Amino acid sequence: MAGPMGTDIPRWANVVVLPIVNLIAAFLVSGLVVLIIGENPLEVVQILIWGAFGFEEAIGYTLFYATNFIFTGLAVSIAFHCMLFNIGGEGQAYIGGLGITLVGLHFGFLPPIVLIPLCVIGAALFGAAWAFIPAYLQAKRGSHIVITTIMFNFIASSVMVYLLVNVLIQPGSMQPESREFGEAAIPFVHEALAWLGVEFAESPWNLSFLWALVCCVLVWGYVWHTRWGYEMRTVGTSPTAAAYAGISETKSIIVTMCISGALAGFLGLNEIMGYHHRLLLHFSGGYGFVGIAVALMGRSHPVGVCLAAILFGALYQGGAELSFEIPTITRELVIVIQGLVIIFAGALEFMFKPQVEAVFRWFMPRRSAAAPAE
Amino acid sequence: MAPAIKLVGIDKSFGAVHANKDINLNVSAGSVHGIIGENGAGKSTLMSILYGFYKADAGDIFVNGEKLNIHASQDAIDAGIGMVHQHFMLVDTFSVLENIILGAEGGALLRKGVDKAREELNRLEREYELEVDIDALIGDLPVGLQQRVEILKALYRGAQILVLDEPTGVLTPQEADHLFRILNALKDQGKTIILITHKLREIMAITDAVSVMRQGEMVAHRETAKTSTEELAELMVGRKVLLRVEKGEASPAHAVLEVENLTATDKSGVVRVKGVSFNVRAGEIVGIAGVSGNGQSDLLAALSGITKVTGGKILINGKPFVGGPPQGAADVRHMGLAHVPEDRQRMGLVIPFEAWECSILGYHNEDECCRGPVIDRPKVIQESLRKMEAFDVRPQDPNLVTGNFSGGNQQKIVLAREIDRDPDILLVGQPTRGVDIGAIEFIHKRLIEMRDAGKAVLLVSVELDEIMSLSDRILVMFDGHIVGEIPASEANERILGLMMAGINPDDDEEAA
Amino acid sequence: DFKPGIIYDLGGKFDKSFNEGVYNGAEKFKKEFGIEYRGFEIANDSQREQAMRNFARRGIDPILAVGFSQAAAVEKVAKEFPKVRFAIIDMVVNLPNVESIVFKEHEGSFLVGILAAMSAKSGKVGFVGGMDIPLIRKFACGYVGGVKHVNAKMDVFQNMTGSTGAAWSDPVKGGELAKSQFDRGADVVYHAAGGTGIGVLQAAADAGKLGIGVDSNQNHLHPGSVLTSMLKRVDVAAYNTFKAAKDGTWKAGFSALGLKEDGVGWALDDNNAKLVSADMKAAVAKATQEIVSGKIVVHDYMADSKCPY
Amino acid sequence: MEDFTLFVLVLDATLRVSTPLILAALAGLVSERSGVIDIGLEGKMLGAAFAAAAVAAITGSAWIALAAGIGVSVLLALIHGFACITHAGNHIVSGMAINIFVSGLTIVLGAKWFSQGGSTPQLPHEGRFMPLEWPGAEAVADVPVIGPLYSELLSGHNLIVYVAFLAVPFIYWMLFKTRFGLRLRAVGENPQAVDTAGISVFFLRYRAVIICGILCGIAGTYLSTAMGASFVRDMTAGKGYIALAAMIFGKWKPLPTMLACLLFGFLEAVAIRVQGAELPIVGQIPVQFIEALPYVLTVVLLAGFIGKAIPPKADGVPYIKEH
Ligand SMILES: Nc1ncnc2c1ncn2[C@@H]1O[C@H](COP(=O)(O)OP(=O)(O)OP(=O)(O)O)[C@@H](O)[C@H]1O
Ligand SMILES: Nc1ncnc2c1ncn2[C@@H]1O[C@H](COP(=O)(O)OP(=O)(O)OP(=O)(O)O)[C@@H](O)[C@H]1O
Ligand SMILES: [Mg+2]
Ligand SMILES: [Mg+2]
Repeated sequence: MAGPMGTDIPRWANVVVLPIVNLIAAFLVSGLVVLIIGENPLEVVQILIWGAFGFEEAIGYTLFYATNFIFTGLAVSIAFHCMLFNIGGEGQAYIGGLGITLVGLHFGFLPPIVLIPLCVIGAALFGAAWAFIPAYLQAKRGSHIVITTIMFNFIASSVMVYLLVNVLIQPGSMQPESREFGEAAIPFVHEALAWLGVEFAESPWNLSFLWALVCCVLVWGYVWHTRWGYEMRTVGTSPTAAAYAGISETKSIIVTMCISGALAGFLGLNEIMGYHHRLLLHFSGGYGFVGIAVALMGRSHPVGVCLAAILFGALYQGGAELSFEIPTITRELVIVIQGLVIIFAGALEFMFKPQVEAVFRWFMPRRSAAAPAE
Repeated sequence: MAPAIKLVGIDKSFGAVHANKDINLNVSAGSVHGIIGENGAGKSTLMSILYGFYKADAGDIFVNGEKLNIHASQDAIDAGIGMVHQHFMLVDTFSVLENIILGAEGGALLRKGVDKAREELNRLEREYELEVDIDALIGDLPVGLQQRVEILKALYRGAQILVLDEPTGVLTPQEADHLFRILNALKDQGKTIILITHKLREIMAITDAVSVMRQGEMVAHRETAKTSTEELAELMVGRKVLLRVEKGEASPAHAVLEVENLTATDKSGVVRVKGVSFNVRAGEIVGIAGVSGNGQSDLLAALSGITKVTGGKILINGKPFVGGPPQGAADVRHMGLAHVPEDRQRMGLVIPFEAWECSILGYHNEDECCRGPVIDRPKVIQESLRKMEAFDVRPQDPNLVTGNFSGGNQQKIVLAREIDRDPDILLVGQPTRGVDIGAIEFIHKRLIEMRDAGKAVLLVSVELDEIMSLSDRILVMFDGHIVGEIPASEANERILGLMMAGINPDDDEEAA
Repeated sequence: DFKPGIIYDLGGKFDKSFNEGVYNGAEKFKKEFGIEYRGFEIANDSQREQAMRNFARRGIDPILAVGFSQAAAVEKVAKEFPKVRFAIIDMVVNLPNVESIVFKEHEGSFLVGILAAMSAKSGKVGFVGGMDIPLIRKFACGYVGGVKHVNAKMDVFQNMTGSTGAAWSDPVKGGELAKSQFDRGADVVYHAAGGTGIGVLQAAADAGKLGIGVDSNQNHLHPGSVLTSMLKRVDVAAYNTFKAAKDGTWKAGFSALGLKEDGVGWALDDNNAKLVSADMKAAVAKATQEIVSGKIVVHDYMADSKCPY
Repeated sequence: MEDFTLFVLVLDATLRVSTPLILAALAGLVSERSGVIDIGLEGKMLGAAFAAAAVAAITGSAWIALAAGIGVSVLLALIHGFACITHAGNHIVSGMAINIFVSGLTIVLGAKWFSQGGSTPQLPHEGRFMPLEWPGAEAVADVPVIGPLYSELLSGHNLIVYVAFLAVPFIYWMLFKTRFGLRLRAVGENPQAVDTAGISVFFLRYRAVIICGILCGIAGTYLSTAMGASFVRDMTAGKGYIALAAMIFGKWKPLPTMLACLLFGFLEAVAIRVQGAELPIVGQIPVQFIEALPYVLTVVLLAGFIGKAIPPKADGVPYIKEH
């Protein structure tokens, strides 16, 4: 967007300060909404923070949600690097969960050390498959990926309901859910800590979190340190340069989207293999969409994605405690905040740039005499 | 009489780039006034300020003696200023008529305005030899006609002062002459004309007065009659200019690149190269001249494997090459061909990448860059630094974002990458477009060196001077065909110009 | 001190359907005894357990979980807090500190099916379900049974609103579905579709036809246009659970509330008195009796995932 | 005869179902023709549906409700404009954000104001747009062919349905026969050309976005006060996205866009009737399949049967002007 301006502002101003300013703006407007519904924003903030980090279980929940957001946030951001807008994280996550379920139902008897890698593969394959079709259509037929991935979210939802209601449902059960997979599951963090002799409150936080962190490192390496990542970024920034360099745009688009879909598919590891241990209707619960906000907040960098994911995890968990403490505040307040964060951190990304730069110039020795007169 | 245009103390910066520095300019009414300057001197910026497209940081504008507050283009239009932009401001999907009335529709409903416009346009077309089919879609018209539409647009709005920004860049010398006739006719009607160019020949041919810009400053004003090309060139670049490149005799050997009856299409499937045959031998530079848009770009794209060849044969070192995406551009590199593309910003480089990343573009899969799938960053950076030293890229910083290098240095980064791997054949498109005179000399020297080292070089350029001074043989392209070949020693501007317009010079001579 | 709590299901406590029924029962309890209770609406599946544990830890007892989706959470948390009393509606959890309450919706649906059949002059009636899940097919099947009980030749149009959660809250689509059934000649349409059903009843009122409400008494929504409502007395269940817990008569175990237990029924009040003739009343009364006595066994779709009618 | 009547009834339903799609798709069309991508149609409709229902519940006037619906939708459109036009933000991100924001805010406010979990109360008759009977509709109802056509298909819709269908020729006329339309189309293709012709790009795009807001506002009002009789959470249920698809189908032209909307509306109307029925050969079609059909169809069509859908050239490209 804004060209590589030869300004004298340090890079971290735009990479770190600007998102924080945007976030503050989003929270201020959210505070306004809280005022409108007649509550005290300061009290709300207090409860939010306490509810998200105030006690061990809260931290567990916060990080449990954060795990979801890391997966979907990474999925969206890796696609961004190829200039693809993957709005289909939701559907890919949902179908990825189907992959895990099939593994869980058929191989539930295997020891975790074998089963869990199988689940990872299942999730990745199914998630990638669901991303493959829109990617193929974009690359080969020029169908706008934003539209096709939106459509695929709806289709995924229908497919999964059909399967749950007619195929996967436990015979005799009234619930459209699969049966439980059995004993094998991804261990909870409190269990793992217990093995080490550390006591930690029980929560759904499980070791998928570690896999999420590993994925961050893998994505970071892939994007900036492999030639595949190099090709992907070239296609994303300059398709003409990619053609000149002999890089296949089609291949890059498809591979990137498949990776993106696989990452989104991992959502099921946390939700299904890590916590519910069976396939639930709508277990993807909007996490795919939040991934967009996370990627934007995190500037599509794994470190940023992690931080943004924790922020959103805290919002989700803190929000639950909030509606617990103040019943007049509905749980949807969190969605409002989420929307505002996307507006300020995404669409109005550079709104405060002049102000931030002005502040920096104020504090910095002047290097260029010809500062623009605006 | 007050000057038609008077600019006082115009100043303008874009971020760190100081594009116009305290500019003063007087243009007398009823004259043709030239403004010359190298690429990036600030000519377009100045005119855009006059036209209300940019807002000056400081300075005043007087039109016919009256101070004018120009906030938007509408103010300039109201003051009788019309502008033909360097990059045309036309809507491709609209008809000529729609483009012309845009902004001057004559009423909230189109119907009435359209009928009146037809009449008026017919009159203008006849009066100034500006024939064009007003119901044709702009996208279907060749650039020369699009330019006429731009002129019509300005006249339709009643422009008394007409600014033309590098109007001849897209024209053959003959078309340019036609344009100059039109301009003279306009001048005879009492209109004032400002002509921006960096071609000295044109200044001498048509202007009454000329102003020279260099690096954002107005360095001189002259009456055309009282100056010379040499003086203007020196004013333009700030020192004496070497107009010819020193080079020895070529000693061509075997053919490295053989092209037989090649046809190729552009992205939208239009045939742009129509059965072209030629070869390039080791130890010679072959130049391809032509007005831009006659298939040169598509020829380069096909030869370098970027687009698919639809017919004919390409042999590199005697081996057949079947190009086409996605692999073509990579394959052809393995066969010993390197390519300096015409458009360095969109093709040769990835502007937001750091310089070291751009230094392996196209070669990123080679073993020396990678360990397995992982790019060997320290090694690549070091190599990049070495190439920057060898090609005198400034600043010598492989970690700098490519976009922050100046145009000339960007070009050197591309050249360094392509030449460094010692290819058998080098395709070069517009090697010195937008590059300063010092860098031009450097680049030309490297190309001659390559030739003398026994490499084959195919040069495509729209600058006839460059073609004539570098090439050993010259091919001329027109409408997708190669319409002629002459040894450089026999070429001159007139002959090439005629061939570029698709006219056989011999016929022309007979006619004369 | 005595502090009961409710955890509502994803639909939220104002779903105009059975979450709201529970809410009404609890409000009644609150008014009657002046005892405050805590309610919580979950936002996602992961919050069930969390909320339950939260309640249990804060000394809330008994904890009433609304909806079959809560079963897994109840099972887990009830084990962790064996001293706390739990109750779950619409699902069975076999633990010593859990009371499970399910309803025989098919029996209630059977009755309104009879009423529908008797007031449909055209010989055609309709059913609009929410999400296509077995529970809703159970409603549909009972209803068809009732209709065919009156006249085996009658047509019953059946539509499900959709397959996502939105199917519970899409009154516009509900209205369209109902209109399509009216277009095909249906005179009465029964809905088991939560918020979507509001649109069904609205469409019936707009078209001058009859609708049948569900779960709570919805007769008042469009007086004169709602033939009756199939009552699923979750309000009573909630009230009873709280009261029993307060009085110390609470017992763990399983109860299936049908006609016999007054767990399901049909609504008759001023709003629909004119619509229900004496004949109809008699026929329903007879059927009620026969079901209670076991002479008629209404088929339960969920027993075998089949509907024999 | 029976079949014919049934068919007319399906068409009748098609008109009802298509109405919000047509309005929203035209809204998107005007916006995108000016170069502003709008995937926030959904959010604007939802916001308008809520505002209209809330105001109708309080004032009991359908007309004030319509004004409120339009007002809120235009406000959201202006936020989108502020992000995309003034601040050169990413159009898709902005649209997404508005959708999410509105889906939360309507419930938060609704829950606060009406204490019904985000829904509004049922609206009284005066608070709604009721069907308009055309003169003589009753009388001719039994005449074969003409009767059903006149009394079912043409007569008996509410005002907004007629407005939607009249909006199609109106938007066509506006785009192709007026000065404003010429400029609007130009700005979506080449904003620089418009700027140098002395016309403000920003002002033009803002006007386009406002028109988009007005149309979405009408569409939203239709959902909650004409087709339905209250607001319920997320009641647009993806209609904004379907409208977007219809606009792409229609290749950004009013008439084909309307036909695409009618096609989707027809599909839905037919689906409602086919659902659960035993069909020859295929047997009973699962409801999920029917539900997914418009989406599948959109993908299939996007994949190649509609040729290349070429958007306005500057669609989604922010116009950045140095000053
Ligand atoms: N919009 C802009 N933003 C930033 N820099 C700009 C902009 N327009 C021009 N510049 C810079 O201002 C300087 C003068 O540019 P200008 O286009 O006026 O040159 P010119 O003399 O017309 O060159 P040419 O002969 O290539 O057209 C250049 O360094 C250019 O990079
Ligand atoms: N868009 C830009 N962003 C940041 N810096 C820029 C930009 N354009 C130019 N610069 C900086 O401004 C300086 C002048 O750039 P410009 O392109 O005008 O150089 P130049 O004088 O035309 O040189 P050359 O003849 O090599 O093109 C360069 O050093 C470059 O680093
Ligand atoms: Mg210029
Ligand atoms: Mg330059």
